[in-house]
Amino acid sequence: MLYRENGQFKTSYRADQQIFPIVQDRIAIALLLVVAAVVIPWTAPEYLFRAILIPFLILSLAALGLNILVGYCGQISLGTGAFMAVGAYAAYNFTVRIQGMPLIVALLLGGVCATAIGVLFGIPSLRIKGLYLAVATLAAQFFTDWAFLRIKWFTNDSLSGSVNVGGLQVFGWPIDTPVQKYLFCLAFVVVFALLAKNLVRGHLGREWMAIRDMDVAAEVIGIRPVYAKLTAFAVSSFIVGVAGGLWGFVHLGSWEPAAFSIDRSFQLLFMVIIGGLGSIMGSFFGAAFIVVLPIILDNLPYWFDVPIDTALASHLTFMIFGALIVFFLIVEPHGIARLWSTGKEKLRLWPFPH
Amino acid sequence: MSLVAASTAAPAAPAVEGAPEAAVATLARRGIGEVVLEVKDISLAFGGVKALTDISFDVREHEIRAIIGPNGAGKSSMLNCINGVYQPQKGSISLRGRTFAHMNPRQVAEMGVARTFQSLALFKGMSVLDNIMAGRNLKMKTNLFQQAIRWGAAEREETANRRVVEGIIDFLEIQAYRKTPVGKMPYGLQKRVDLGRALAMEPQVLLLDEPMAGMNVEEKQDMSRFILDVNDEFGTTIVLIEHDMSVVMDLSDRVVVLDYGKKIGDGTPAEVRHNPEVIRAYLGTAH
Amino acid sequence: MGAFLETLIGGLMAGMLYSLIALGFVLIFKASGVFNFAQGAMVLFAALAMARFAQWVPQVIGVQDKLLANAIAFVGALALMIVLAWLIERLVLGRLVNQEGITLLMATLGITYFLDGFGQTLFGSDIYKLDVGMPKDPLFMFQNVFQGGILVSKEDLYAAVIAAALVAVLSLFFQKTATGRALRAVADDHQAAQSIGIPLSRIWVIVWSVAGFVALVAGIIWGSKLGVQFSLGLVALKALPVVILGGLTSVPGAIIGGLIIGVGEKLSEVYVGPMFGGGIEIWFAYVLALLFLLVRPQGLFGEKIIDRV
Amino acid sequence: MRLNSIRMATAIGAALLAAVAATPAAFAQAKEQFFPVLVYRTGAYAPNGVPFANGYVDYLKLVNAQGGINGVKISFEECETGYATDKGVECYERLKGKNGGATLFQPLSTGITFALTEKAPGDKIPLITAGYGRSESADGTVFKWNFPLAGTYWVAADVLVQYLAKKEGGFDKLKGKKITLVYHDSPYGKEPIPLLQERAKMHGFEFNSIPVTHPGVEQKAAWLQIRQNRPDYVLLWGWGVMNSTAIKEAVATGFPRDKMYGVWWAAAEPDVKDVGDGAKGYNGLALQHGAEPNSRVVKEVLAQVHGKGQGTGPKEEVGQVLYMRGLMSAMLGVEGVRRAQERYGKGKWMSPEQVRWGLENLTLDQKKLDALGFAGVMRPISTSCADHMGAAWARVQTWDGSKWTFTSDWLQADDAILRPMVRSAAEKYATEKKLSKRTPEDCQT
Repeated sequence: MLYRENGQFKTSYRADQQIFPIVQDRIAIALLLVVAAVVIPWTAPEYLFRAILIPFLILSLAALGLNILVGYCGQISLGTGAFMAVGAYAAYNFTVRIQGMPLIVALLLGGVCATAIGVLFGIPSLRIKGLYLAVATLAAQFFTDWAFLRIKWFTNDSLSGSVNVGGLQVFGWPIDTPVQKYLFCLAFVVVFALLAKNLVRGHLGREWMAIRDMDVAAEVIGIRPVYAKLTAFAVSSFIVGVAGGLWGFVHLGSWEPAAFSIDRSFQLLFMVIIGGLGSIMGSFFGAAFIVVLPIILDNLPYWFDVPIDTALASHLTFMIFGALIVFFLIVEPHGIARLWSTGKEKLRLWPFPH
Repeated sequence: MSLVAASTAAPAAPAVEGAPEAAVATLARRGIGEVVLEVKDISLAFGGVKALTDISFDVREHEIRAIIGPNGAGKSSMLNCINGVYQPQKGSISLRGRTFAHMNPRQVAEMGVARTFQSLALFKGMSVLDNIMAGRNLKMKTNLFQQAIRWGAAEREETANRRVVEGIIDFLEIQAYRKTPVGKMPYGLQKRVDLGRALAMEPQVLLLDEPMAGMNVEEKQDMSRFILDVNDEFGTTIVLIEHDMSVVMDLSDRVVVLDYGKKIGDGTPAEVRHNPEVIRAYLGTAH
Repeated sequence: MGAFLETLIGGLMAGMLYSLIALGFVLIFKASGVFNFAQGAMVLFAALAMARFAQWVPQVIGVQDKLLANAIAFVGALALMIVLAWLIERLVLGRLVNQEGITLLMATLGITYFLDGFGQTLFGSDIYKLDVGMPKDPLFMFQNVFQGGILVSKEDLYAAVIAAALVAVLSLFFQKTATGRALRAVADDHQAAQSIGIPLSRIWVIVWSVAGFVALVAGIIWGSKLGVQFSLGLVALKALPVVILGGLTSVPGAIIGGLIIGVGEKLSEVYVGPMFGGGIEIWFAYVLALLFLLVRPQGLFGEKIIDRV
Repeated sequence: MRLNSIRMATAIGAALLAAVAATPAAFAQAKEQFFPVLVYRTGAYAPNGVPFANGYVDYLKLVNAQGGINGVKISFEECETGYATDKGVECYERLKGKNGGATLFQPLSTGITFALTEKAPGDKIPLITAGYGRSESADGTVFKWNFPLAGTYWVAADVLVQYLAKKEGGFDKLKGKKITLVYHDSPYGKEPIPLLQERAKMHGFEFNSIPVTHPGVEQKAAWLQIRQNRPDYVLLWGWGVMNSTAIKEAVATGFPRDKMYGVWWAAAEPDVKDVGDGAKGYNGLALQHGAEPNSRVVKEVLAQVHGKGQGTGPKEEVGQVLYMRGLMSAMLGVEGVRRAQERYGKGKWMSPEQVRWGLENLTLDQKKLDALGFAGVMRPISTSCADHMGAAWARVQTWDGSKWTFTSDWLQADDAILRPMVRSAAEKYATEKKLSKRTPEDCQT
């Protein structure tokens, strides 16, 4: 397709402030949405929904939330799993304890609880900087892991400490088949992505980035670190909490704290870094990469029909995964999103070199 | 040189304390008014190291006040105290007669004090536009939810402020760079963005920390022009830090000279130029 | 009372082992500003190498004397760790010079994954016995003072002694030797160090090798205690609060921090834990570290950070 | 740089497309009975996961070597879960449709079992969880697709208590005794607690439990507590490295090994072999079988699978406890298919639903067991709509420093205690999931 912006003159600041100022981009995104919402549900096989698309959507939502904290506000977090867990278990408790609690409300309330916890563990960030802050978030991680295993009330006194939900429905429509689940998640992701984008391009977003880039200068121009950091923690953990709720309710249906272990936190951090810090779109790239890569690696031998020993296969997966991450950081520390934009730049100027 | 020092020693002596007649005269001529910022015996130390000792001076409405001194004289520390970035152990600072026991940067900013930085402190990850827009944050009032929805109040606010910022961009002649990340710009222009960010706050008092450091002659001339324009057009009071004397002399109305954290001179450029201590501190080191 | 002392001692000895791992973190952070999450993976890798070599040496070379076999295995494993250090510098760090801390952290996470996979591919994923002649039986002291006496696990005691010795040796190495001094120079200021002609890359190789050596020793101690298998890699998570508490840049910090965490978590688990149904030690360690940070954001012995503008 | 960055971008695009192509191709071929095999040959639990997987696969190979299930050959594919729930779910999704559809799943992880329990009914695929999984899933009227064959954790706990009572000389003797449970802090480890509490109430022994966090290498504090409140017995509910660590800590704190009793997942060679003499006298439960190097089925495997150089693991491991567990689990699955064929047609391919019926009407009497070469390895198992467990028997075995030997005769869990617990738990689940119990008619189908 011809990718040119010449002839597209902005006549108002408003027009200039759009998310996708270039017409072609707007068309592309519209097409993408149509494909996602209409074409895929009709065409894709069940496996794709259950094993790839639904996890991808939910995890990219979580990654998006994390990206606001790490990518936009520069506060490193290794405890994302914890906030997902809070979201999931809170939503669970709202559903089992309040009769006829609507699914969406429960999920959002879960997010609210996650926000509270997020802000609580965000308070140290006012005093602690950089890697030291990681320990605060790790404290959150291990504490919630423990709390949901130990405190029976959270799991509604289930004997095994694992909880399960069923009969999901929204306004009478059941959320049951893979397609329904997929569309449900898709709706959430699209809405949240839009809201998040609005935030980061508004003045709150600028305050976050200012704190990230040069906190002293930010203070001098009147930005309050307390407000900026805590709002970042709040928004981030709200989104992450909702994602956690979706992960438990829609993807797993029955879960235990292990579903939100520290491995999950690292996985999400990988997504954000590889996808691109400080980029909404990056969160999606990262999620796609991290979700899909291991599956591809697992399957490769079967596609080429060279069955290798399972143990070896998964060891290789580990190795390739690690190697790729390092490779990525070396080639493009700013992640896939940056590759994407450089690609677009080139396309804009094509065929002229500069 | 040492001769000059000897000959000017006597008359220059009184120039050290307060603002002498000559100075007052000049001020009157440029229609300079009340004291807006007053610094009283500020002392600041990091651990054992004394950065500032008993510094006092005042800044009057609409004047251009320079603080000069060799490197490490404590100029930037002085500004950081005024901004409330550092908390001095001793002394007081009052803005428009209001004295703060504890200055915090936010309050100072709300009082209409803006500032640029010596070592560029721009937001590297953001575009020129966003950097300057960030300067407007005190003027933007919509809450988190309104911004999340954007449509309506937030959108309007954004556009309104954008208009102001575009004005500043035109004033600084950096239209072409609007959307470029500041990191990618030439040094001289980054300095302008820094100034722009400060101007976006519509300040009454503007603190400039070595605005011309590391610039070539043309850039210096541009920058001086901007400073004078700001001072005339917006009537902004300017406190200017420089270690390069020549610049200061033709820009500023009054000059404070610091050396090793102590005030060694205060007065019109002319007076200061002939102050023996200043000469020793400066040219002495120059030899 | 006896019980309390028992827990205290147990905690101290556990703490000593934590400091050993933490030491690896600190060394690397000081010299290359890398928060090396792969330290745990290195411990596992080294331990696996040691355990397997110790098995293979008798089979292949036919050395039957256990001590000698272990010695050879040790040298082999150490060599491997040095090669590893060199490769890491070559392939990863060398190419990530002056990136932000978080990027480097991610890189080491990548290394962690790689090592976990690579180690298990080379050496298998079963649980391996590593017998370096550590005593297993308990030791009861002050039988006459407290009924039942105070239990001290001989193994832990030996381990603690070894750890302490190692720490002492290393601090000497850094104070006395030329390399050590060069190393501290690098730690203080990379540019300056380079300008006076200290080759960064070589220093980094050395530091990572030393860290590898520390990992090996730690691996042997933990390995002979728990058996060598995958979960050894997770000890990194135990060392994290230690480094943070002690301050990322301070060797004594790592040691004191280790002891504090060790004692803290054991006492908490034994005396506070039962009230909450137990299992609190892991997060207690982190919360403990967190509380310290709120008082001293740079950790116990870390350098203070001043914002300059 | 820029150019190759574009190359990378496109590469990623390609990867995504590839993923879309990754969907399992259900190529139509001679109908084979497809057995997906969820294994973990890596990670913290690999030492225990590997022998099980080898036994499982070896048995499937053996069946094929003997001509399949009445002529129907078995095809199988391993999928590595690493004992992680999300990986397990992904494996399930990938394999359930493959090669004409999965016959049944055996998750070999309580966590994965919980997740799959939600999905199996929708996909109509039975789950066999022999000796693990949800204890309440023994109630087939609620858990139509779960088969915790040959025993659940409640059975295990109950049998252990009975054994201790016998040892002490009667339940009344348990009064005032201290029994401590050291458990893996996960659904798996928690399963036995309610039953033990129940028993504690009945017989007035003092029960307390100490959790050990995953993966279980950090137990010093736990054992210091044990040393301080000196229990008469310690029950060990561990998995993987946690078991050997527990025994080592017991050695280090001087707790007598012969007062330790592990569940059947804490009573295998990997748990004791690297502890050395320290483990001597340690007891563990046997889920029906123990280590059975002399059983006929093992000899057949050695002859017909390893003999032909098709053995999955090392020869030495054949006949070990966890290997036997894998063998038996596979056999139960295969027999489910065989039983189904009796109703829906011998020598035909059985759909998962038909296999479910087979598992629900399993009748492995002594005769059949002997024929299969499992004589002496296990007791008869017969399931029904109400009872998906089929047998509640276990024995205690002891490690003599070189091998496991049985030190008790067969004990049966007390149905009077189990049944009400199972029913109430199952009902709670049903209400939570808004399920209705199965009708008697449904049981006939």
